[in-house]
Amino acid sequence: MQSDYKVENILNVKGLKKEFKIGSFTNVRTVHAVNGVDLGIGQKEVLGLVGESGSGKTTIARLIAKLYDPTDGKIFLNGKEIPHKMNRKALLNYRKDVQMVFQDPFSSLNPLHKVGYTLSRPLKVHKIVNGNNNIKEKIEELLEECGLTPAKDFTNKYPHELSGGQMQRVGIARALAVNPKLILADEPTSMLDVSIRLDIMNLMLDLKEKNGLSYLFITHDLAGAHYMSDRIAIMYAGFLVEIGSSDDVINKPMHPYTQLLKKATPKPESGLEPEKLDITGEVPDLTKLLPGCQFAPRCPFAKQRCSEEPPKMLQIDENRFVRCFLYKH
Amino acid sequence: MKYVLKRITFFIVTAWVALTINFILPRMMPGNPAQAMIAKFHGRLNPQAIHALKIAFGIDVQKNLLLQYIDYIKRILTGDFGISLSFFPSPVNQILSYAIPWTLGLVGVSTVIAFSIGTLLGIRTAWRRESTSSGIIIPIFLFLNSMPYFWFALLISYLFAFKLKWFPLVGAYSLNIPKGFNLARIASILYHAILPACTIIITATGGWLLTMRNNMISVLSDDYVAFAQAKGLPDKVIEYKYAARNAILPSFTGFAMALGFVISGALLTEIVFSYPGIGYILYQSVLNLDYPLMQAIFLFIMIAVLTANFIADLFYALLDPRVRTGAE
Amino acid sequence: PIKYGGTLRFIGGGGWAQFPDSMNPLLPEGGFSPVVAEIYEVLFYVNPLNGNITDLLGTSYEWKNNNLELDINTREGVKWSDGTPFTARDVAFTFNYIKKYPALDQLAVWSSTSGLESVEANGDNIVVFKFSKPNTPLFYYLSNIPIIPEHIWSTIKNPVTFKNENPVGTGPFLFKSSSPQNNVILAVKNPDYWRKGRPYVDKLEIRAVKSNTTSLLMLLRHDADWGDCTPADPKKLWVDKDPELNKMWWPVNNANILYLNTQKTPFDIPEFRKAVALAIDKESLVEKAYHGSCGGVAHPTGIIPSQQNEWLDPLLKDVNLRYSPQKAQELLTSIGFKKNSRGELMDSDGKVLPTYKILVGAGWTDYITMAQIISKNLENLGIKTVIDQEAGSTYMSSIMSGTYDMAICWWAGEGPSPYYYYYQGFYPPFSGSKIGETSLSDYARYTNPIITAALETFSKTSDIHLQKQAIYAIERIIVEDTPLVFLTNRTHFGCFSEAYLVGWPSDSNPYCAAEVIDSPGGAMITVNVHLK
Amino acid sequence: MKTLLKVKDFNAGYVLTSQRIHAVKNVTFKLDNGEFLGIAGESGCGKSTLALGIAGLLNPPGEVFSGEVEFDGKNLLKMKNDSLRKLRWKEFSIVFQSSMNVLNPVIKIKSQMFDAIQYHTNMPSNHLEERAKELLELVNVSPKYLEAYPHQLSGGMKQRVVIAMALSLNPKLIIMDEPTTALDVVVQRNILQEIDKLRKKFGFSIIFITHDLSLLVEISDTIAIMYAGQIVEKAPSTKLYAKPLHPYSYGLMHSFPPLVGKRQRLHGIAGHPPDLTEDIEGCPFFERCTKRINGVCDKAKPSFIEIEPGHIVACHLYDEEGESSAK
Amino acid sequence: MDQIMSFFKIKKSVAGMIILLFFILVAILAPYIAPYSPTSMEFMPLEHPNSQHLLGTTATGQDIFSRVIWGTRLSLSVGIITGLITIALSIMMGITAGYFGGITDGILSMITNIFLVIPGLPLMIIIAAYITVKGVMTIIIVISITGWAWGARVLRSQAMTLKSRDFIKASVIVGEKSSHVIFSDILPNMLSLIVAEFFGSALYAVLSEAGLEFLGLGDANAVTWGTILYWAQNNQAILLGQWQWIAVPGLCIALLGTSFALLNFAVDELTNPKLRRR
Ligand SMILES: Nc1ncnc2c1ncn2[C@@H]1O[C@H](COP(=O)(O)OP(=O)(O)OP(=O)(O)O)[C@@H](O)[C@H]1O
Ligand SMILES: Nc1ncnc2c1ncn2[C@@H]1O[C@H](COP(=O)(O)OP(=O)(O)OP(=O)(O)O)[C@@H](O)[C@H]1O
Ligand SMILES: [Mg+2]
Ligand SMILES: [Mg+2]
Repeated sequence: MQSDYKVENILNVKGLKKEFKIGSFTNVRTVHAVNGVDLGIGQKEVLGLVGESGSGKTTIARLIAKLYDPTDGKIFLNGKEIPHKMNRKALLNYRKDVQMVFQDPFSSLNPLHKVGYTLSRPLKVHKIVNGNNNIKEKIEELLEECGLTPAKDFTNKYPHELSGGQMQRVGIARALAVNPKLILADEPTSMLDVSIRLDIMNLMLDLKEKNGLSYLFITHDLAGAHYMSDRIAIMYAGFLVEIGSSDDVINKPMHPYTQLLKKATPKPESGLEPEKLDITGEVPDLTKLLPGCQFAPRCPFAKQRCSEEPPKMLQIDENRFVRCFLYKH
Repeated sequence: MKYVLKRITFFIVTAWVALTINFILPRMMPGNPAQAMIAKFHGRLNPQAIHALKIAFGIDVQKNLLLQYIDYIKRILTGDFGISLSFFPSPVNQILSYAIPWTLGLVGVSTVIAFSIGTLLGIRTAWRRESTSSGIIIPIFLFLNSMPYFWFALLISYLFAFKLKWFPLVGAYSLNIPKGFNLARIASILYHAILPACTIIITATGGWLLTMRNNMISVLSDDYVAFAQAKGLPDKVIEYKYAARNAILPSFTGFAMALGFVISGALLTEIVFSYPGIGYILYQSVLNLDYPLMQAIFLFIMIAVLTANFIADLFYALLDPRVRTGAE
Repeated sequence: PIKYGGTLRFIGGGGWAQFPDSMNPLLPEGGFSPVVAEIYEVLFYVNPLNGNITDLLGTSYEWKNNNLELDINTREGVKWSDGTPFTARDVAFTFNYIKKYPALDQLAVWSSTSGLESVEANGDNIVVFKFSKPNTPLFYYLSNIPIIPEHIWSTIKNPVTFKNENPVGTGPFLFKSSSPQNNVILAVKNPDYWRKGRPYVDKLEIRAVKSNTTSLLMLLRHDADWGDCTPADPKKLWVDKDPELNKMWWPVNNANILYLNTQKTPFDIPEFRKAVALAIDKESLVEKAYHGSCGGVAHPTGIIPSQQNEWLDPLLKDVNLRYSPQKAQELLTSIGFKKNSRGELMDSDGKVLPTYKILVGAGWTDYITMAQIISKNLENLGIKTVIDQEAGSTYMSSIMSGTYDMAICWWAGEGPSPYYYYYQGFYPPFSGSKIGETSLSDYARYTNPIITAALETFSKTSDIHLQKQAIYAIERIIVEDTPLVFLTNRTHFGCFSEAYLVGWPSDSNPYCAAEVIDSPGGAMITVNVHLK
Repeated sequence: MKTLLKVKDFNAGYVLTSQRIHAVKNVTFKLDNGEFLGIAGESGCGKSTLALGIAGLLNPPGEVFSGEVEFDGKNLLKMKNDSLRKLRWKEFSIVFQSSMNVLNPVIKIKSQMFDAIQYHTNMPSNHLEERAKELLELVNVSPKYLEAYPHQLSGGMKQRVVIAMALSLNPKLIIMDEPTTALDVVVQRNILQEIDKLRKKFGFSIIFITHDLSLLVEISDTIAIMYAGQIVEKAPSTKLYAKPLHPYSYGLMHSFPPLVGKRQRLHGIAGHPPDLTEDIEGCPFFERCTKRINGVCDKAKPSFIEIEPGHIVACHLYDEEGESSAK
Repeated sequence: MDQIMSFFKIKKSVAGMIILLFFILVAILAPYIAPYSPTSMEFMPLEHPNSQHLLGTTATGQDIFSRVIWGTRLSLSVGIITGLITIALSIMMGITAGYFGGITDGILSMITNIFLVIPGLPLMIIIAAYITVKGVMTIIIVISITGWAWGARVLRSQAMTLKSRDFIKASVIVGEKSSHVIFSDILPNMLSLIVAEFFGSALYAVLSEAGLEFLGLGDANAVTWGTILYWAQNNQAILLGQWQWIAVPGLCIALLGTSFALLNFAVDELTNPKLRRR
């Protein structure tokens, strides 16, 4: 149904679904964290994934990173389907192409390992370079690439001797070490200060250009997504509700939720008086999916139909999709 | 309710596994009860008598294990543990019924006291963490907690019962007191329980103190305590309503878990003070290969612990709405 | 004039976990409440120390018909505590009862080897025991069976598990109450007891505590008059604390024996066994393990001192196996055992002997101490040993099933003459033929045709001379063959306090052997003590 | 307008066994009745320490080193514990940084709302209930949640309950330390709207702490920018947005990408803030400053200059020393 | 480093260290300190403390002082070795359960819970009675078997917490094997907790050993503080006026126990960020 599947995409995801079982024995409930997501990321493309907290962004990243097994759905890398269960070798190959940068730089580095050790592991595990000297050289190269100069000083530092921004750079260097094609960046800047945040985003953009990387850039900051991404996908309650080119989504948001998001984002540049929000209703409960549109209870435009029947993804133009009955169905 | 169901499931499964272990363990012990019995007769018994006794005692070593197991489960479900070998021909139930009230009374009450004192001290030392008194109290209790308690029991029994004669040396109550339930009897029971209870209380309090103190300190750094302070609530209210109430929750589980240890651990106290209780009976039953008795006591202790756990869990649920209403 | 009244307070230590609450006198020792011995009487009390007989329910006995018949006259004018008169029929009933219920035949009087054929009352006062073969020593066992009233027991359905909560006996005391929690049993004087004027005390208070130390403390506090406790050093810990009042009488009634498993090599070699016996410093055992209070080193024949006058072959009087490592070494050399350069003993084939285990009961400090010393002694010979401590019943199991190498234990039998010790110790039916098979009382698994024959000769006759010859024969074999290594003597452990009561048995008044209160001998004490 | 709070030469920090962290340095500012003051700055620059210090809630190892806090004419720092306790909540309340976690998980919302009121007034219990309902309605939370436990509420609701509690005694000042972090933008915005409405209605003052400058610009009257424990610039928000004077403020203002408009490369502030355990001689921003004047900025501490009424800045670029050396 | 530094700043840990070091020294130097063989029975029995026999002699004529010194060796070893075995078991069960989760966790947690529920002392008695060759090793095994469960529970929950930390996920994504993740990432980060648990187990072991010996279930032959107490008690040492015979080994146990407890306490205080003195 969606034409987002392009063979030339580095990564394609089809009908991705993830359910978590929580509770145990007598009290099992199912969290529908991701509900049939289709998306694709092109070569050297940044796809921004935006959504409120708990909407399933991290879960998508982890599914792609093979930290979780999907409940349903397929993942294609370079057009080839990736099986759910892989042997170690195949998995290693996959990991070589797909790496991840974490949200919290403070907890994504093992506090007991020096930067040098942390960076040496991917090199060793994937046999990127051989010989201790080469490894050392490669590490320094990586550090420099990520703006940690002089590199020699950093190899012998423990994470706690680094600032948040520096730690995040090490995290990026680690992902970079295996020359991946795709980096899943799960809110890599949300724990950082504004100014450092910008540095990191700039670094990521530079690396993309230089190494021909693609990113899945997850954030809840619409402005940040706009700054980074070529295309933006908006998520709500485990569903993709809108996807389109970055400028389109920001300038002409179609889905009511995207519109709301835009309203809520501070934008002093467009006048200091903040926009008024009219919103009622509660955040969705993922253990009890609604029969209709998940956003319907909070949607200012909700009609009868919205709470009865789930809307389908609607193609607006070549690159633009929205899941809403407001548009012709 | 779901929570309760869940706990019950755990309770039953654990109990079943424990019962099975309980069945297997004594059978893994070397020697057999028949020989243990014969030993009692100093070898004078004639072979027919041995056979007759075996039947009388229900020591039928011929039966296969599965049948024995089924029999065993049946007995447990009906609450009939058979006849004790070492106290032949008293039924196991009767022996237990003499011992259990004392164990529960002494161990239960003194553990509760130790728990209460320890918890209170834990609250205080955590609240006034930097004070000198905390600095002194903690090492003292660590020391008391590290004493082998039969050793401590011996010392105080020599000193207070034998030398100073302040307390009775042995027994659970005085003999020359009219039968039945009366004040004099209660007084006598309490009087006899003082020394044994003291050893348990003095040596056990430290553990609870530490547990509570650590919990309390954790809780004190929680935001809701600071918030309570910001609300301008009086210190006592913060200390007890906000901090201690939350900090005590994990202690309950610990308390339940500890109960089994304390019940059986009281064995040493029982020996030193010749206090009635199941610890010593268990010890004897093990030494005499008295399967029926051993199993019953083991079972009793496990059930006691499981029940205590169960109650602690319910308590927990009562005090912690997160558990009750099934929050993640 | 003897003062009446008072309470006799008995205290038992560690051994009594919890008093059984059964008062069925036919159950084995330890299987019934101790007060039973004061409630039910036996026919005769035979003092095991010297064979002296006290008439109880029996007044006289006579072997007849080439020892194939035993007639016992029973006492007249005795009443059961419910008022029914006691007759010889009760005695006959008792014996036939335990024949019917073999589980109750704790002294094995009806065993296939005993020869007892029938027991019948002949009138009110005579009981006739008929035998298929003579067995005079059985008299001792017969006289030790508590007599029960027919009018009560004849209706009992399952006497093995019958708890007899309202005991009716002929004895000096009546059951009053028991408190299992406190482990205390109370009894009161039987006002209609047939022995006029006895007992002197009004009450009995029998108590057990959970450790020996506690019972000693109770005695020291004069909270008890009589204790069966084994202070490590009874002289220092008991008598010396107050020599005026604190009395002890520890008559020898048994011996501690190092059993060597004669079904295992090299313990099947008599010279080797003797070498072991010679290598052990028994004096030091007496000193270290018993502080000298066990009655000294045991005689190499195992005969207890009080029976030696009568039963020890005068030729063997001076035999001893005094500690002599050198002689032991020589003996070993004589059978080809040599030490290697590392000082380890090798057998005649040149194989180093393995490390042997010395089995003792876990927690039995006297045995552990002895084992430690023996272990050191044997080390001098080049024999390596470790001490194996097993919990009571497991220990007994290992001994009986013959899985041990060496074990310290006692004589299984006891009685008024050495016969009883030897009988239990060496009579083939009590032995196990191979390892693993239960050996009832011949723990060393040693049998000898000469000993067997001698035992049979002894039992066939009531002629004391013949009997003596039989015993002498056994003694000679024991000295020659060393089937058992006798270590020290073993005693009863009576501690008596004269704070309130006097009349305790002693060397000068050995009316019993200081047995524990749950036995006929103990009952003797309860009728003899009185207020100071 | 009357001055409600005066903070003068305020110094606070943490005394640890091995080091001493001087987290707040010589902070001086004033807050008027009804004013909405936003404090912004990088993480770790001492915002929370300042807020807690002012409220007298800095628990060990935190410590107020020196300074004056005059609230409504009373010197808070000199006050006895008990009388300070009585002031709290009644006169000023504080909403913590982690306001999602400030409710005791095992006590009903009701009881937690009641006790704050109870210990300060003698309100009879039937009135308590009414008051609590009224407060919840103010923040758009259904009064049925009075009977609930905190975990039964969503994050946003908890936050609102806390805000309602902060309002319960009509305090003159509410300090809010990043009350909305960890909430998503929609909920966050919603709450802020609510707060602003209430402020207009009841006329209390707010100190609002966050590192989200773009947010502050939209909602506050005045903004103070903090850097390494010091306030480096304070101005009405419009002024600060339009014309940030301090190079740090300038950098911050240009560090967040605009939502709308063309996508273009921006550049953040290079480097990272100084270590608070060490004493800094000159301007704390010296290391990272693009406009630094060597020999001046690293030597002398800049003092405050009021460039325009209400717009003060501590930077050598604007004082005589800077000017003189520039010549 | 920092933690080690602050470790020495806590008075309790210093006190604990000093006591422990003292006992370790005594244990190592036992052959040089002890004037006589601990098992030799050559002396006059029951001597009161004097210049030849600092703590007098036992009823069998052994030098009590020498026994206490040598006893340090075994008692300390029992504490330490049991502590090590216990903690190793706890690690195995706890971390495996916590890290792998799912079915593995279900089964291991069940086993752990059962061991928690089965009362320790009776189990010890049964096992001790079961293992026929008595020896210190028996005691060690018995105590370890019965003592690991609590630690496993603590470590499991810690492993679960750690598992959710991003650096573990990062390791997985880098392609590390589970074993590497466990041993290189999880274990080192729990080190202090493990150390704390170790001291806790060691305390438990020392006390349990004494208890078992007291019941006569240990190896009465071995020279440990527990057996010294056992023999003293069986010889009614106090009634003989030999107070020191019972008091000294008891105090030694209590002191060693205290040192373990202090160290446990201190490490706990350091590691648990909430307990740490900020
Ligand atoms: N391991 C898990 N077990 C159970 N539920 C989970 C698990 N991981 C995530 N969830 C649930 O799945 C839903 C989606 O979570 P996810 O972390 O993917 O959201 P997110 O969009 O990344 O949110 P945030 O912005 O807060 O990071 C949430 O409701 C969450 O509670
Ligand atoms: N309890 C504490 N112990 C030691 N140092 C502390 C403590 N709390 C804060 N600090 C230190 O004091 C400094 C100021 O901290 P503060 O919490 O006031 O910063 P902040 O501006 O509120 O940061 P954020 O935006 O992250 O909340 C920081 O360097 C911090 O490391
Ligand atoms: Mg996420
Ligand atoms: Mg803060």
